[in-house]
Amino acid sequence: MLASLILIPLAVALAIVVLPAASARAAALLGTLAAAAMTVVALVQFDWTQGGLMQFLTTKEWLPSLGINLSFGADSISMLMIALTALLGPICVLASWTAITERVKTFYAWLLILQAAMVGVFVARDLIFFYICFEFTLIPMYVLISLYGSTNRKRAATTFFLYTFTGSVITLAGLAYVAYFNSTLPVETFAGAGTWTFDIDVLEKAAANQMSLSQQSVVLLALLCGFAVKVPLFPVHTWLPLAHTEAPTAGSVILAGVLLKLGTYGIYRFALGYTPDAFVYYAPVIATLCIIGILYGGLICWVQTDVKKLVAYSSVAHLGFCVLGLAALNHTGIQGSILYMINHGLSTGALFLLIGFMYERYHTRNMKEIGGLAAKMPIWATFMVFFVMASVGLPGLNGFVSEFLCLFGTFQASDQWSSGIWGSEKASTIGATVGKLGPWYAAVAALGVIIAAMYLLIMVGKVVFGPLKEPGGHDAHGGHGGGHGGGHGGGHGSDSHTHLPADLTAREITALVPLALACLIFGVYPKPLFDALKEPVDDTVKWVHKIEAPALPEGNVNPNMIGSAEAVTPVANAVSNVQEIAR
Amino acid sequence: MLTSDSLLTLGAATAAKAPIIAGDPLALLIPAMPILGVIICTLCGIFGVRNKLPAFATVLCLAVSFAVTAKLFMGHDGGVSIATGFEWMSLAWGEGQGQRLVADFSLYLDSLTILWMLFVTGLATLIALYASEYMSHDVGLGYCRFFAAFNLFVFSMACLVMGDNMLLLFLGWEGVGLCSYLLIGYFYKKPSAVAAAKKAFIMNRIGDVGLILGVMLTFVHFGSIEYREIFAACQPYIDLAKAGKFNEIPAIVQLIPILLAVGAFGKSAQLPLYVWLPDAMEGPTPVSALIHAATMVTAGVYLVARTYPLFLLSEYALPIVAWTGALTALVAATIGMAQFDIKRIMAYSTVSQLGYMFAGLGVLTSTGAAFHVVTHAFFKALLFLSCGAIMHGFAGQLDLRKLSGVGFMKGWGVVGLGMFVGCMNLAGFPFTAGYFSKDMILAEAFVTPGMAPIGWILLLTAGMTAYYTFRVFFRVVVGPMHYEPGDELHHAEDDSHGHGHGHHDAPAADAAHASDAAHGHSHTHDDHAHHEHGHGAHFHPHAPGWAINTVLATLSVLSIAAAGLYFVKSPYAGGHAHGGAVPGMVERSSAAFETPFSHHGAGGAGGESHDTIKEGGHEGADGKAPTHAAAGAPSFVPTAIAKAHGAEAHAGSFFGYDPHKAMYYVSGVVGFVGIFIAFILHYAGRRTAATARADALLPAVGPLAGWAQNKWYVDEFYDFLIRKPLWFFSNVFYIFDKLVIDGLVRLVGGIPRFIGAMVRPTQSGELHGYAAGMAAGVAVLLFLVFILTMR
Amino acid sequence: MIETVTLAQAGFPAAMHQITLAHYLFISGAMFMLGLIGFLTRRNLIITFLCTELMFQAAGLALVAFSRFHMNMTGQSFVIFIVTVAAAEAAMALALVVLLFRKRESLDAAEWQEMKG
Amino acid sequence: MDQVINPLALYGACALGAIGVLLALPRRDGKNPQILGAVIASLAGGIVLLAMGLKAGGLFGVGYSPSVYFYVFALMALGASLRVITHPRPVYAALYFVLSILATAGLFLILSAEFMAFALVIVYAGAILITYLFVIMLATQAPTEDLENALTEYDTAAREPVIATASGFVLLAVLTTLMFRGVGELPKAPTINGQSLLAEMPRKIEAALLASGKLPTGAKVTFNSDGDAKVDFEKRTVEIKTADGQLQAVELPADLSVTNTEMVGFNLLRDHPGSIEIAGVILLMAMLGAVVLSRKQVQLDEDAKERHAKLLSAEFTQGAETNP
Repeated sequence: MLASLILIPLAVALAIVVLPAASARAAALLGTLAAAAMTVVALVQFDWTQGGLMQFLTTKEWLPSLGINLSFGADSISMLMIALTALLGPICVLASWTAITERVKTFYAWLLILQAAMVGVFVARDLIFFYICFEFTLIPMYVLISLYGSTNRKRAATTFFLYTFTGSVITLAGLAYVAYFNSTLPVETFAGAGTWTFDIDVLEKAAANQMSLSQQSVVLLALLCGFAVKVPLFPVHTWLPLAHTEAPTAGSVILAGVLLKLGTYGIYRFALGYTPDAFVYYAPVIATLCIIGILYGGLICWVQTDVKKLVAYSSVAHLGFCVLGLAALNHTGIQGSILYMINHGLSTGALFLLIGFMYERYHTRNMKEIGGLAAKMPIWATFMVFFVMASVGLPGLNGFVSEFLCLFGTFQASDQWSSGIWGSEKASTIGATVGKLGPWYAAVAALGVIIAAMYLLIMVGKVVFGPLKEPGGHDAHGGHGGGHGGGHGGGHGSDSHTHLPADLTAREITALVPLALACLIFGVYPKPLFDALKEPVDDTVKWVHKIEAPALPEGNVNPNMIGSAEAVTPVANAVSNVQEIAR
Repeated sequence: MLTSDSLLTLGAATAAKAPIIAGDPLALLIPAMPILGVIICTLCGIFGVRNKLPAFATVLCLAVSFAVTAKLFMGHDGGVSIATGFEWMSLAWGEGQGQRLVADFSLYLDSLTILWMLFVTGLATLIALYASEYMSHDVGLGYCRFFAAFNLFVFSMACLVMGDNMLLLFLGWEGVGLCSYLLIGYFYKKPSAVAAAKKAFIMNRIGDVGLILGVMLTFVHFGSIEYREIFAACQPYIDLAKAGKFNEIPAIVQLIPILLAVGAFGKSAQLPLYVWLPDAMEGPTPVSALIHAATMVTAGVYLVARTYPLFLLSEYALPIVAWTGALTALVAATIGMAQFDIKRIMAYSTVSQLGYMFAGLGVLTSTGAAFHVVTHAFFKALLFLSCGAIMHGFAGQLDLRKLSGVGFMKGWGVVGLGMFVGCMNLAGFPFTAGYFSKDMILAEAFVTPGMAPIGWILLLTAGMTAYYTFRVFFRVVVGPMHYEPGDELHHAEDDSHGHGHGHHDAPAADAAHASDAAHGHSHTHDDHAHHEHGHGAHFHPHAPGWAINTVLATLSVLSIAAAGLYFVKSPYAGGHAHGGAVPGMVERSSAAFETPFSHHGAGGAGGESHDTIKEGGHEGADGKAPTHAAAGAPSFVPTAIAKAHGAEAHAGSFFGYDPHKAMYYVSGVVGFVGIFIAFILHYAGRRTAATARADALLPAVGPLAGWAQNKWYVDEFYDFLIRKPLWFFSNVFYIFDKLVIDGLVRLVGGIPRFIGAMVRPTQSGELHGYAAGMAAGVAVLLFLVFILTMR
Repeated sequence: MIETVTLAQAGFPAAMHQITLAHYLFISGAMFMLGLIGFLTRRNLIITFLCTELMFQAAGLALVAFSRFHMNMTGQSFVIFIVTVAAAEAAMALALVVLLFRKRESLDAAEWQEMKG
Repeated sequence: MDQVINPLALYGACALGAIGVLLALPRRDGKNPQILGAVIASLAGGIVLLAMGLKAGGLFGVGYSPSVYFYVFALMALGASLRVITHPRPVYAALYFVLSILATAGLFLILSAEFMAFALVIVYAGAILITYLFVIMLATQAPTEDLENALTEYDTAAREPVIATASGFVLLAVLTTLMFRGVGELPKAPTINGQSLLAEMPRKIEAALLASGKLPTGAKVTFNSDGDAKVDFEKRTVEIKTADGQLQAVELPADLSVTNTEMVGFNLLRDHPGSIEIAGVILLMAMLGAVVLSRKQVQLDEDAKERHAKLLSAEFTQGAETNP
């Protein structure tokens, strides 16, 4: 089931290479739609009542002598991220329909390979497989940026690649250390200890339960080196604006929609899973970085003139909220953070799409050259305002749900609530949770909400509203009112090869509508998501805070990450296999 | 190992859950109908409907909402009920209290809610009708856009008012902000409109952050954000507050209302966040009337009234509210006196009146504040719509120096009358609705101990209000007939004309407008720019049509009739009649000083429970006397006041008289004086539209008039103090980002590059060079082995 | 002293009777070294490649000698592969040489310094 | 090492050889001591071989003709190699290379690797070197009439001969020292019974038995489950099944042995089948690559164009001068 989600895009990528170039985009569309359909099947088959349980578990031996397996499995969080990936797939193809005219086969093939790799990250239950997929996302992205990007693409691609690669190599070292650590444990510690294995669950137990705080801290630092770059957190974010600005539309959408989430997903899975003690200890530091990112990124957005760069920097701010929620380490925060991953993918992805559509028509993204497009492109403008509002965090749209929960989680998470200036013992703060953040963090981070409204609305005010201004002297005074129908519009530039109508085409609208619907539905009725995430997030919170669940027959085995006694079996089997092989 | 409960949650679950009384599910129609309207308007937009269908669909939908509200009102027994919708943001992370965040889409129905919804839906229906004519020049996409946003606004307002939890309120809160943004920026080609919309949204956001932090704090402390649970949970604190033991109420609790107040100040345009509201007049006039005068801006008042029990818990919250309100009232009135744009004058008067309402809340007359909200909603809507009719008819002319005697022109009688009724109300002319509601607040300011300065400020403001209101009236409605057409804003805004030079290729579809819009003038907002264009002579103002006139007439009647509310008895069984129907409704809700659950426990039997409210209260001899229904007050006011209050039931006085009685006369006189000054300065002896006697006085006040006209330079002050530094820092950050952070990264990346550059010359590119290097390397390695293995 | 292995087993005539492995290795080494010197000193591209073939041969000789020494046929199998690689290399290299010659009309290796750093 | 050769002798010979090779390398200036160099180099090689032969005691041993052949082939190989790297004319160098291959093939024969010997001759001398010759013909400038014997500059001038020779001979000295030092410590070679392969060739056994008449008519060699003949190597017998189904052991013919070719074949195809495939693919790729590369139409760069233009104009002017 899960393997097919990886294999379908790969197979289609192969087919695209073989087929003639003319049919490449149709094949890509069909392929992504097939993957999406398969994802729907998986979503239906998934048992949502047991969201915390790793389902569809399959394990195949790969390199038994090293304890490496091909093992897949997904809990509800993985499923949601897969769904997001599958949704963005066809949308990216649609968005590139006319934008990509050269080396079409290469483009779509890499796009599909990228999708396969991203799904692989979310379904991997083996560390090495995870890492391979994690790294393999770089190559397609590198190709997409360096071949199909804007003027400065080479540098952007190289920066992107080196930046993220350098970070994740350190992550690999950290993960390898965990595997090594596990192999040095006495065999009787728990099932799977003392063997050379890369099973995520086994290593999680080894790292979280057996490592000392200092060991965990080192591992956490190593993990953050890779994941924080990917997210990106504050001091290591400079690759993002460059990469986003230079990437083709589809690349930007994927980058914002899913690739950045690999970082947060990694932090959730590994930083919280493997190094809970260290994460709890360093949560204030991480939260501070997030908050700096929120304010700093937001303020930088303000002075941008390139629309795409603005949205890119806004990702820095937004992802700050996301990781802030994780650092809160309570139910609300983590749930909000996971929802943020999805919601940011939807709304920012859509914004990049819209900017891409605009760029395809005007060949500029400079806010000084372009403005008042609402007059020319009312549908585009409507979508733009809609997604900007989703991005700003307007209640009723998806952004609010996650943003509020992240902030709220941060607000709650303080051990100081029952002491100090907040009150006496009499002040029953029954809504608070343990944690090291608290209201000050939330209050400062909330300023980011104001700043977000500021820069996004200024952008809207310049690009969407205001007097019509088009590059190349074609402003309103030149006599181009709204009366031009289709056929004229975008192609003012001499190099224009696209003959797009002034406003969005049916294809482009088709690409946007699913995102808009998702934004609206998740904003108005997020309950299914809450229900789906409740169990895994509860488990994570208990795991992080080392709360013993009611006694289980497995003894020391933590039920959270595996789900229940039945689910232990395949993992344990895999482990025993590994043990036998190792001897 | 800790157990789940003790670790995840600090503190223990205590309060029991308040009972839920299921409300009439019909109530869900109230927000649902506007959503239907949004859908219809959107579909109209998609299918390119080019008639007034969206408008009439909107009117119909809103009328149904209003009818449902009225039905609820009829069948309401004064109790609290909750109409359950669906789960919105509800998640739980434990079993105990405080481990469930419940924010469902459910409606909280009590008298306050119904009161608010009555005038919101009612006014919205009327104004939609008005707008159907007012916006007729935009029939088509713009029309659909307008009415979709209009519907969305009513929906948001319904969520705001009727939501049974603070998060749903926040949804409505931001939702109205969005609609306000969209509607202010309706004429999106006008940079000033776009800027105003942006400003409104951002300013509101600042308040919203305060609000949302308040919501969070509420949850952290009370473990819930549902009103009924909060009110139930804060009962013990109210007892403490009654006893004046504020130091026993935790600081965290006392902080909640202050945070909420920040939100209220933002939405209701109070100091220091009021600057967006006057700019918001860039929107179409119906929007100004509905959103920026009657309904949305009173959301702050609603919030304070709704969470009044929380406000009573803080020593400082209500005084802050009172002082903010009073100062806002005064500042806005001074600015209003110096403006020339009549719509702006109305805007500042709105700010000023909102200040009144806050002051009322602050001086413990939530009933008076609510009453003022209702009366103000009617007469201010009337005023705005009248201004809008003038603006519509005179091609966007709003300068009171260029219009005169409008009320006597042919076909403008209803407008003139509407202006008159509105001005009378706003000025507080005796026996108008505005007079009664204003008096309630004024009197209570003098009654409440320590709040007398506020009373004086408000009294001064009342006089100024009367002056600037009638300044408009005397300049515009009466006097010698004269007009200069405006710059035809709404034509310039039309899609087909771009910014003026578009007439030579005006598309056929808009030919109807193209014919009377063929002027090559600029679209700037310059007040003096139009004589030269020479089209004034050809201009004929078009008098309002049936829809506008009907609405104006209806509103005039309603504004006058609103005074009657003061004399009508409370609609609820067992209710008392102090202050009339509106206060009667208010005090059955949380805006009174008891939580509704404390005396409506099982609903219904409210008769005797009112004793708690009236306890210690002023015994108004007759029903007309504006008794402070809030007379439980003294025990609720902050400690300082309470101490001064001592055993006295009634400390405040107005020169020894009972303020309630005195105010009748005093405010009446003040109103008269204001009107009289306006008459002298702006009507008597005025021959032209442009000048009046008042101009002669200008040198006397020195630069003050200019400063006031420039809004005391508050915008510039903010710009200098906040925006400029932030902008500077943003630029610094960007440069920092590019140079330092990216630079550091590149420096690290540059080290290998440098090393590479150093050793690069060794790569000669010659085949033999490499081969020789390889051979030499092997030789060296082997030689090393040779040396090392030598024995 | 190296054991002069008696290769009395069937199939192996006793040829390595007194000629030791060292003899062959010396020949191989000397040949390799000559190839190397040629590779380094000659500037004609064809000769250069010829020299690499010489080195290949030297390696092949050593392999066969060791194969004989250990009586393991894999050594000889590897010579097959060496010949294969040599052939492939020759084909490619010569094609390149032709290409390069057409471009510059010269076989001087020093003409080609494009990889200069 | 001392048992193989005296180190001093070795190093001395290396130094001598280096001088010889250095002298033998082609030079620009007319003073061409190539012959002297060749002699010195041969001397050096001869010294080493002589020394080693003396140590082994086999050079002048009686009745060991293979030893003589070894020295002959060795000298031929080294001499030809020296000529390959020193001859200024590529064609001759290639031909000398053929000679060195033939000598090497001879050495292979002495090592009883007859398959390899012939394979080497066929593939190298027959195929590869012919290609070289073709390319040499193809890629050599046509000699102009007046300078028929002129050599190109890059063929006549060795590049940094001193350094190359020095490093080469240092390498050789160190290498041989290490080799001689190391091989002595090799473990004793495992004796693999080449005969064991016999079991895998039941048909061959059957044919040999038939030829020697030891196989009754209708009898067949029996197989085990792997398809191997049931050979008892101790007794040198093989199990056969007579026509009437009786099993009996038959002695193998004395001359029945496994040839070198068979052994190589088994080794290649049984032990390294994948490598064979890969080698085939490599060859195919090389072929394709060669085709692609040499097909490509080359754009002449500026220098070449200029040269061509000059050449053409020279011809033209010549023609113009001669015509009238």
